[in-house]
Amino acid sequence: MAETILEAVRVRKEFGGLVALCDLDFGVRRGTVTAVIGPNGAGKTTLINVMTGVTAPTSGSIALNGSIISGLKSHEIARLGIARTFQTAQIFSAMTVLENVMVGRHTKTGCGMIASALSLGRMRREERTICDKGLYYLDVVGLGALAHQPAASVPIGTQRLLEIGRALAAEPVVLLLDEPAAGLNTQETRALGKLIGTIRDMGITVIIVEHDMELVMDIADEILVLNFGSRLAWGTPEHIQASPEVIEVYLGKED
Amino acid sequence: MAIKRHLPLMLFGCAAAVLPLGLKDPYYLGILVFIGIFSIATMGLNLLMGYAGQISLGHAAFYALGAYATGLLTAKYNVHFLPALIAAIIVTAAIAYVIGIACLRLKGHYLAVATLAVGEIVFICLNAAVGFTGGPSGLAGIPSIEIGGFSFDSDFKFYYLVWAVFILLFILTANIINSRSGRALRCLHSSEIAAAAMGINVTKLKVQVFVLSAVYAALAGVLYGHSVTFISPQSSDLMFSVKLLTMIVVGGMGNLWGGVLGAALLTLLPEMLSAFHDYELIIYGSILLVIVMFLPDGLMGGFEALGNKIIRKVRARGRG
Amino acid sequence: MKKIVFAASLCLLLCSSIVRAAEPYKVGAVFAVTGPAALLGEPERNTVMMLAEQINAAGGINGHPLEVIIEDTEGDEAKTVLKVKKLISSDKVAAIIGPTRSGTTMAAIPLVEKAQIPMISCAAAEDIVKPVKKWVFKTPQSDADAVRRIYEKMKEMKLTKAAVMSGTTGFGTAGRDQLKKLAPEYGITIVADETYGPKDTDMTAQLTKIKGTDAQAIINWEIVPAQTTVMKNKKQLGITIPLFQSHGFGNIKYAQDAGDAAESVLFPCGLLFAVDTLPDSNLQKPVLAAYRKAYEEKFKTDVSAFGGYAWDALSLVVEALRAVGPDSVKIRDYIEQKKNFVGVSGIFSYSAEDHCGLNKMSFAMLTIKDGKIVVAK
Amino acid sequence: MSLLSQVIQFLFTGITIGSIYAMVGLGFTIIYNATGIINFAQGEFVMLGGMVMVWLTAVLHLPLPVGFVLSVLIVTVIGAAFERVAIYPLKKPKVLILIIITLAGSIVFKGAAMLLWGKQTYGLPHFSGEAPIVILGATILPQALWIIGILIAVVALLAFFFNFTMLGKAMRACSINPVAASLVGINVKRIVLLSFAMSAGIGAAAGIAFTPIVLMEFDRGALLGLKGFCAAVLGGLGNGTGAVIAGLLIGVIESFGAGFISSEYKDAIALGVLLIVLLVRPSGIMGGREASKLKEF
Repeated sequence: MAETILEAVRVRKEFGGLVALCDLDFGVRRGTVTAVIGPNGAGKTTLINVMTGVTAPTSGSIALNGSIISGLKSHEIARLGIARTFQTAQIFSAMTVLENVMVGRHTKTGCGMIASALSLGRMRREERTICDKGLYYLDVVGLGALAHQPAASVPIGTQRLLEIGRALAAEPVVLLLDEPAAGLNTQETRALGKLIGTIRDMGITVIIVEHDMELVMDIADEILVLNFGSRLAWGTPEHIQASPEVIEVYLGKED
Repeated sequence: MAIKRHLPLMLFGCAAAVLPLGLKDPYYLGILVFIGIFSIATMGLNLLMGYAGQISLGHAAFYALGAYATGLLTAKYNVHFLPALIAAIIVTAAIAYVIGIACLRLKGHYLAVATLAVGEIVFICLNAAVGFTGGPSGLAGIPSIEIGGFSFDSDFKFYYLVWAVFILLFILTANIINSRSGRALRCLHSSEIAAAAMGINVTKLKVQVFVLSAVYAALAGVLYGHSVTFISPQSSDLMFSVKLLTMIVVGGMGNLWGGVLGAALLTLLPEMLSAFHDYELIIYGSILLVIVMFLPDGLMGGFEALGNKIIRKVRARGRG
Repeated sequence: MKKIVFAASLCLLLCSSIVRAAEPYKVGAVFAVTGPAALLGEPERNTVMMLAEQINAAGGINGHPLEVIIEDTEGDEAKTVLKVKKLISSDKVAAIIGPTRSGTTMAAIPLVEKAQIPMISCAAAEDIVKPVKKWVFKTPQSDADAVRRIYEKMKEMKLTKAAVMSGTTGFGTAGRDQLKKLAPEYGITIVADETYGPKDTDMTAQLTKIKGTDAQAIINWEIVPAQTTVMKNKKQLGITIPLFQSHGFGNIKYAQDAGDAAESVLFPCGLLFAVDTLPDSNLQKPVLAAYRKAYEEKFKTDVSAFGGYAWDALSLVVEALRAVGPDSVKIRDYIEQKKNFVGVSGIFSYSAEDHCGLNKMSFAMLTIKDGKIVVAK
Repeated sequence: MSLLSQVIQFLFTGITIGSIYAMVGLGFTIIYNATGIINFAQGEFVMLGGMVMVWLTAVLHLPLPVGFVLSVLIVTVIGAAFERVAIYPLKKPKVLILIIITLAGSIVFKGAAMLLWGKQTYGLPHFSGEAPIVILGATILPQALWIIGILIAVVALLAFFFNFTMLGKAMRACSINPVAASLVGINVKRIVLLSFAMSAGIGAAAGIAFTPIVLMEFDRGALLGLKGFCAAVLGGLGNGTGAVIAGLLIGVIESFGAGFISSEYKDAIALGVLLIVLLVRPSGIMGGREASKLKEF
């Protein structure tokens, strides 16, 4: 068994009086695909937001590779190697497809505004590697041909792949995918499953929030089931499929 | 690729270089000088608004700070121009930094009002500090710009100075836009949360671009002060901030050429309309209205759409 | 391009042989015809248009028609600079009259100094002619002289404590400076110093503060319509001490707008408004009466002191043109040595040291009685 | 003058001016809620209200009440016409574009007013005499009471309209979620038209009530618009109650600032307070968190 890379300890998030996450404990092992499922309002997106620093947890902690990341700002967490996609694709619409992916290289490069303005040699060399890496990751997600299209002009399914490509370009340790299959057809979903497999094979730990059970059961090594902000079940797909609590939540109580 | 990217600027530079040779009239040169000055100010504001998506209704304040800083230093304290310029840039950048840190947490209309308030406060202070700035009566006797013994003391020389500064800044700005920082900047416009998720320090970047755009405005102000040799708070009131913003929207947001086009239009239009006397205001307003209504992406957007149309037609004909 | 050509056709008919051959004499005029100072700029433009028409109808200047090219500054300094450049380089005018505001005048000064074109400003600020600039003159009376007249009147009324109110405009600030500077000379102490913005709508706060002091008179210094509000608010608060206004009060409209509240306000002003009460022996009376009659007939509106500034400026230039022709250097020299020129704002005597040409005698202390402007007793 | 009467005097002054700011602020709020835009021409409606009233009563000699109603109606129609001509024809406009359109519109209104009525200032007779009412040594003009009364009437009418009429409820629904509102059959475009008409009407009422005290001229609109904008934002954009409170607050701060600190810096003081409030509460006094986002900038 690989070691735990991301660990949540008693993570709690309250909005006013509403408890969105209730003292959640779980760990994600390196190099696996962990799926987070649960009914609407179970706290899945809140969990992602807490993990990526969009909001800080009310109490509890999250550690990446043993160092605490909860409470850090989004961009600091990104720098430590967590990349993500969004439930509604957040592509940078004023740029080309390639430029979107090039933004992904932000944490791996360092030229500031002054170096850029003066177009120093260092900056130009860096720019070339950013471009090369961008094209490489575009090919990984299969969008190489669209590199110079305006990002706003590509269809929604392609935008999701673009977001994944952009996240990959950051060469993250952990990749969070927030409902990547939403709005995709069966064929596209199948391709997405394959892509997620490739990403895991690249050594990246994947956490995926998803409603599409077929996809989840297909790709997940472990599944975390949330209900009302608490952990309902945690284990392998087989274990989850057999869990009476999960069946009760998903299918209603059998009398 | 590099040559292709810089071709419009090179053509523009050549045109700008030969234009005054056939146009010796100080009146026309004066108009072109002002267009250049406003273009520099809009370039900074465009970086902030068109690219980073942050609004500012207080840029007139930085324009005034620049103009007053070098104006006071050279006219009252006999400081040479270059050290005065450096001082002006540092002062403006420092003030913009403080304002930026405080205000840029705000968004949308709230940011607009906060920057507006800052601009007005600076305006009121310039008016009230009569002993220092000359108050509403203004600061007269600002000397011509002198660099290394060469004095830019005629409209002709000043024209070249302004447009040289413009082209230099244009190159620097274009470099920024097409770089790592520039891409980060453009991310802010679409989605701050996604930008942060990509590791971009949104707060820091916003403050950086705010300071940078303030420095552009200050440079424009410096040039204005030394070109007119007189500055009063009135030339940098709220309406001037609004005018800069209008120039960008009319010319085309998020396009460096848009600012120039807007500056040219809004400077030339009143000159051309002045024959209409009291009707000028209403005609000016109507033209503005029509442009914004029918060219929502500004003149630049309109030109691009037209260009694309022509290219498509030509291609279609070529095929057919 | 904006060109208002006043070569009247009548003139062409009457003396076609001379005029057709003669080059027009070109004079430039820059006024704030629109914008925030339009209330000042409009009567100035109207006056200049009217005067040029009159001159051309009477055969022009030594047979040459007078062409006045009027440009609108909108009260904006950057625009003024462009317009003045245009007048100098494109229109090649022999002299320039205006601008309307002090700020725009200061912005235009370096241009005319460099181009060596005489400019006769219609703005009041002391800074315009102090120190003396070779090519710059002005026609409105000096702030300092207005202040002196007010302080003399206060002394006469045995008042020693004054509250000062002024607008945050060039005119207001300049007046405030002079009021503070000259107060000790007349043994007057300033017990309150309040300001207001040119577009402010209410001054009760400032006046309440003044009410709380032991001021014996209020001196208000402004040129924009906001000064009307001072009178109205003063009445509302039941403040009964005398109110002095500056020579920027030179518009009957301001008094009318204030209604009752304007009663018995005191202000130093040229004699234009009191022309009916002047004795026939007064040198200015014919000029004033003629100007006022012509203006009010032509434009169906009251004269103002501002139009008078423009009348003086253009008339001076016309006299110079008549004497020395369209030579900028000679025009300047002519104006500088001009003595006892009878104008609307006073009797001008310029010199190398004095480019204002008026002294405090050009002011009369006027007041409002039953809604009419009369000389204060 | 005792300190107490000074304080009361500053309060009177502040509330009078503040009532005008509040009404202008309300105008901003109504249009913002319907469209998400800041209507820069709002101040011009105030100016037009005053000018039309002067024209109706002084030139056409209509009696005051008739003039009042007619002026408000005329300006309301102008507001609606402006929406039909400049806002309605646009498909999917960006918010910033709309804002610049209103700015251009304000220039047109200003230019038209200058052509129609010239550059001079105009006064109006006070509605009910000019004899000031003395309270504890401080004075207030009857006209100021009219202004405050009109503000109260406007607020009451709006409260009734938004809470008890179908149209008002539809407007509120529209401001919360225009897409959902149109799905349940509300004509969003008509709501936008209505918002412009209402804002114009309120602005006109403010202008008419204000003119007797301060006089009116063609370019007075911009500054009043600016103050109203500050009130709308300080109150929390989209929140009518907030706009009224903030408007009154700005008026009172200005008045006390001028009275007790410095008349020279009174606007700076008011703006400084505005800045501090915004920095502490980034969505204004009563604004929700969401309102701080431009709808689509």
